[in-house]
Amino acid sequence: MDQILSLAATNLLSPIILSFALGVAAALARSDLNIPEAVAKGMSIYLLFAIGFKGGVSVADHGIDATLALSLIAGLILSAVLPLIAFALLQVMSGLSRLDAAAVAAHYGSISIVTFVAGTSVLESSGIASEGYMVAVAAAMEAPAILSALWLISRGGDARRMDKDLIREIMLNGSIVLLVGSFAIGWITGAEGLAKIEAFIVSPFQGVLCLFLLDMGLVAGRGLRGGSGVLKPGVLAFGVVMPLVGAALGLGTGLLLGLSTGGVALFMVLSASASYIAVPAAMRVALPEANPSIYLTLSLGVTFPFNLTLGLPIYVAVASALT
Amino acid sequence: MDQILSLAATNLLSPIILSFALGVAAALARSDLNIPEAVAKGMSIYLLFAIGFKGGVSVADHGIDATLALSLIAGLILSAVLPLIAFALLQVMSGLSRLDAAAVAAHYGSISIVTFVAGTSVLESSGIASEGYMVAVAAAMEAPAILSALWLISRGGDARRMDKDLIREIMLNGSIVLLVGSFAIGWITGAEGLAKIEAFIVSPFQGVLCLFLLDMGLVAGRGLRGGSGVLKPGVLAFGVVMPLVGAALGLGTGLLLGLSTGGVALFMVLSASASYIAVPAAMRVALPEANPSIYLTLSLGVTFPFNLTLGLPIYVAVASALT
Amino acid sequence: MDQILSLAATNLLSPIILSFALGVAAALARSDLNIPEAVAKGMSIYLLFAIGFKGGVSVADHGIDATLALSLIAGLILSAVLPLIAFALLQVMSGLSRLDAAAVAAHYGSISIVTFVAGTSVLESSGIASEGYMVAVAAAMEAPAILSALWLISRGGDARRMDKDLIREIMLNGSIVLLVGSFAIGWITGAEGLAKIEAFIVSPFQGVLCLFLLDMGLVAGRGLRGGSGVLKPGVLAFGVVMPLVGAALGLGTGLLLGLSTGGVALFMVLSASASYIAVPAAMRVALPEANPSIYLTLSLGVTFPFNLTLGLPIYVAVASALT
Amino acid sequence: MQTHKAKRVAIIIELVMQSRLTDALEGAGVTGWSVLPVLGGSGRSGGWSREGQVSRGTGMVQVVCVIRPDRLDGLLDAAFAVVDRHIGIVSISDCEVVRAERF
Amino acid sequence: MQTHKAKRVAIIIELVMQSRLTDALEGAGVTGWSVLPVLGGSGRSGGWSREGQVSRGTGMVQVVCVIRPDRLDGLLDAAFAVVDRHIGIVSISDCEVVRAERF
Amino acid sequence: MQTHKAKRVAIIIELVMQSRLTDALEGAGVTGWSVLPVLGGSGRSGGWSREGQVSRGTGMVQVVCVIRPDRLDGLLDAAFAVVDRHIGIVSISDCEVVRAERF
Ligand SMILES: Nc1ncnc2c1ncn2[C@@H]1O[C@H](COP(=O)(O)O)[C@@H](O)[C@H]1O
Ligand SMILES: Nc1ncnc2c1ncn2[C@@H]1O[C@H](COP(=O)(O)O)[C@@H](O)[C@H]1O
Ligand SMILES: Nc1ncnc2c1ncn2[C@@H]1O[C@H](COP(=O)(O)O)[C@@H](O)[C@H]1O
Ligand code: NA
Ligand code: NA
Ligand code: NA
Repeated sequence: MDQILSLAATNLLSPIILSFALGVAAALARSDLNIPEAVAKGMSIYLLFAIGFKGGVSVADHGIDATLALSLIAGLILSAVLPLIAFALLQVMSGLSRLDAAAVAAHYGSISIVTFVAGTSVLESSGIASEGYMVAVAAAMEAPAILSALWLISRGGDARRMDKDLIREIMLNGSIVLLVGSFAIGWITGAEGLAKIEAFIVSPFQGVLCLFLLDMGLVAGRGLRGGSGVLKPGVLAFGVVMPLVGAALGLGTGLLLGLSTGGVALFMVLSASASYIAVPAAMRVALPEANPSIYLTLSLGVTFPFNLTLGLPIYVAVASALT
Repeated sequence: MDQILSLAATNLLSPIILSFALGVAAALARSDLNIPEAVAKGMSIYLLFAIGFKGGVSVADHGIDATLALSLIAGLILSAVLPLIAFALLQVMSGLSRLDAAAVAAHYGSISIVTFVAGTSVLESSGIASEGYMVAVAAAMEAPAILSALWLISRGGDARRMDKDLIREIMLNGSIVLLVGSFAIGWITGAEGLAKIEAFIVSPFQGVLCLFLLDMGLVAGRGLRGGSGVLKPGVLAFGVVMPLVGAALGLGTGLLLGLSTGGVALFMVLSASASYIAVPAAMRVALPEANPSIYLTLSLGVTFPFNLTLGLPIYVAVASALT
Repeated sequence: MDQILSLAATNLLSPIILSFALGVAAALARSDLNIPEAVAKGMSIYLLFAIGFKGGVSVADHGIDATLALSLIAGLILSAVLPLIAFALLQVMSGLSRLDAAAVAAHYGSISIVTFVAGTSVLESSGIASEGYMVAVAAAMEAPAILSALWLISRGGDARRMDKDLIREIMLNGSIVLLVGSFAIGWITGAEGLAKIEAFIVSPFQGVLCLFLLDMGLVAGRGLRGGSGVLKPGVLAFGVVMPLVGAALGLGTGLLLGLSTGGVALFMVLSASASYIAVPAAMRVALPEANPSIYLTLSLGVTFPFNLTLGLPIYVAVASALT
Repeated sequence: MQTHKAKRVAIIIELVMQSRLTDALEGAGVTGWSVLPVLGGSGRSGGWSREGQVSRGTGMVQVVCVIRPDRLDGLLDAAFAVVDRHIGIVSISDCEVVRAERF
Repeated sequence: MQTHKAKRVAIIIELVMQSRLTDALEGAGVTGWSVLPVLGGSGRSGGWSREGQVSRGTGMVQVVCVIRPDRLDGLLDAAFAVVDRHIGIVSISDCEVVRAERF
Repeated sequence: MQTHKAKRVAIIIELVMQSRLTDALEGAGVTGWSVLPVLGGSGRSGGWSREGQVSRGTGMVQVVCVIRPDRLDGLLDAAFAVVDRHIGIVSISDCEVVRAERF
């Protein structure tokens, strides 16, 4: 408990969390502070490229772990199963329609790469190592949840054609391709490749993350201001309970796989986090009648800040205690 | 005098001033060289974040100076008083209408953060320290001038309602919020926080400033090309005289407060500089009939280059001589 | 031959080439991965500024070579002559109309600055020095080819007025101005100036180049997907033969001028590379009837990847062997 | 396909006035509008352009409303209360819309 | 200058639907269209804005087609098959074009 | 509110031709115009898109002029002298404007 508190304090007073808080505060106060969309997208490309590359280099360094393939498979299964749990939980906790519940569920099966990045950064400052291939697991967990959610809907009699285009869009969405691609490049070029671009992808990383989280805070704050009306207490509670449920499943999976402390913690982080980029886009195509305010506000306005501030230290502390 | 000349020479041949000159030259030659708006805005966010953060860290390091609060109050007063002087000067020197004169005056009471940044960078290369909280003084000086200008207008019988929206927009405009926010973050996280993001906000700072000033040069050059027609000799002269008047007041204030050499120099820089972002936006809302070509061309096309090239070395040299 | 192969292997497995390949693959697979236009333009401004500045600093360091002026003149002549050769070759190899052939020829007389940057980066990792002023030669070679192409057309009876506007646009296009301008700034400020902004323009350079080439790959891949239909075998072959012809001429010129190994290699790279920014824009104004799919797909989809992957190691190896 | 007569109002106005204009529209009961970017232009007050603009952020936008013809006057009154002293242009044209319940 | 009567159809639709819409248009034989960015707006489903948007990439765009009047119904049918369940607005107005061979 | 009849001319043209077009408009006495960005499109010369465009900077823009009806022919003549050999589309529609002194 002490460890959790001290980790939480360190985390809460780190530049990245404070930058996020600044963004939320500015948005709630209706400041016109605002990071251009192109710059925000540029930063997210930078972060994906850097995190993928470093993951690949670390695999090149430490060699392939026997559990790499198992972790990937476990990630795929977790991402497919989490929406079912989320859906059941929503039906108990909230009065959401089947459609809205399925859409929300899809988000919680998938992952938030920024939460993952923030998680690695907490691990780093605590000096805890993790498996480099967790980046690949993150990529694997992006998409299956969407299929589960659509299956949930079609089971309810409301059949949805998953047209070929949508499947391609989901599987080859920009962040998956960039993450997997830069992971591969890092793997191929290894430490030598890293040496060439270290000054770009390693040294300024934390600083870029600050500005990126400032933007996330602005967006989350504006979402909260606009969308808070749609979140009834049951839905709100789900936004905090579900990450903990997810984290518990991630913990079990990580322990079963015999991952390192850092690996277990990251599995928890991935399972606890909710998507707010890839899944919303897919939902707008496949379930246009589901209300985006609900799933976006919940995922980005409630779960993301919760994970960032309290979740991460909890997951890291629990993983440390149990490994 | 010698010191001024040698400082001026060093300053004029620094990469940042030459980049500015390149931008002006390219614009005057009607090259299509052009930095995308989003990138320029991204760079200005970077500069504000970095300068605020470093200011906060320096306050965390050196502790709060007894004069911090006094400096803030002095800044507020200066910013409110300078427009009155500017207005009087304009009525003597130029044939501008009351409306245009008030709008111009508002700009000279407020500040240009890039001039401030360039000033800190001249101080740094001369090895002169300054109070970290001067960043907070800069933020304090952004807004009061606008209120003074509107008061000048309403005194002339042409009452302007300062609607609540406008006041909020002025007080919470993006650059104030970012500057104050990152200052607070730097203060809270201190040297430890700085260590984490130093490779982002310290090392590449000068380089980003070069590209930013290249863009400023392009914009100033284009403004001069388009707006030079509206500037009669009297108005032009004001653009060079007013910064000197402002600097003199800043000098007095800084000496009264007993600031360090760097602090006095920065007080001069702030008082001498004229706004070209926050104030123009407020003027478009509150005084739409005032001609933007006049105040923008004057502030960005005349006073900004003057301060950047000749003003800065003069202010630094005078501050050094008198402290 | 061995050296070529080993250089080619090192080159092909470098992060920058793999990033380009990732982009091409993502585009061909129709992923929505995509770098915002403003960010891509921001990166190209960064690269131009950095490469120009470093070139200027190197001239300041090593002094002006006796052959500087000769190299510039040689560059101008090469750029003017290459389109004539390209035009003749196209009339033999392809069934393109005179108009399309002239437009394509203009591209091959001009240069691709990114190919040049990639070339300097291959040289650097092989530890081969080159003349700093090759950057200025690159700038000199951007424009003359356009005039040659228009002359070719007007010789065919279809007179084109080169209006004053177009000439100014060509001569003062953004990349020439930025390259020459930053070269001048580097020259003026020298090593001292470089020291100030080294952390910005030197250390992160390779990393930015990776992301930039990722974008180039995306664009080239999308161009290939859309425009591959228009390229008949003869035209395609031209896209690979012409760079070799150009490189041979560049080789001769470089040897005649008595340049260093690196200088000769870069002369080959410049002559071998084809424009895809400045020349297409000029062609849209001056020869709007020429089909842009042909020249863009050829230059960016065929010649650029060829030079990047196979061309560069060949040119460097040949230059090393013959100097 | 069945269509319904409507009016399309396009208002080009300074960015700083956008939220004031849309607030006024909302006040007048207009519920549908879209905002489009404008890169540059020219008018009585001279020319301007986002690129190379003297002050970023003081550009213009185009607010487009498709409304029922009988709501036109209410919209124009509301809009003019805001834009009256400001630069810009208001144009109105006839159009038809397909999903009448949409606006 | 000689002009030809035409119809201008403007469809504001979510970005994620853009390629589906233009594919459908192409399927219906429409060969000319342009896509314009939309920065924000408001409608039955509430307000949104690209800046400070909860999820980047879920903005809207405006697809504009100028077509021969006799092709209008085909276009509308094709478009509605795509946009039917989605938010947005479709408006049609009369216009004239100068180069008839162009569309 | 009193309105005045006007014509709205929308010209989609390559970015590289924009300044030539607006210079020609100015030459023809047209004082008001706005430039809107275009993200992509399709026409006789094939499809294009700013994202993933082979060459950045060769995109298209839409120049919109609202003018008095009697000035239409002058505008079209001036515009066609510039755009004639270039790709793009010119469409004209009727509209009304509120502040007649504005254009
Ligand atoms: N007749 C017009 N047609 C299209 N846009 C116009 C027109 N008049 C004005 N505008 C736009 O509105 C801005 C301000 O116009 P003004 O109020 O006339 O200075 C111009 O810069 C244009 O962007
Ligand atoms: N009447 C309208 N006029 C202009 N734009 C509209 C209108 N109605 C809807 N829109 C646009 O279409 C989006 C979705 O509208 P809706 O389907 O009504 O929620 C809005 O956010 C606006 O951008
Ligand atoms: N009928 C049309 N409706 C809307 N935009 C068009 C139309 N025809 C052409 N365009 C636009 O003009 C560009 C060039 O058209 P074109 O000259 O037909 O190749 C296209 O890529 C579109 O952006
Ligand atoms: Na999850
Ligand atoms: Na001032
Ligand atoms: Na060449």
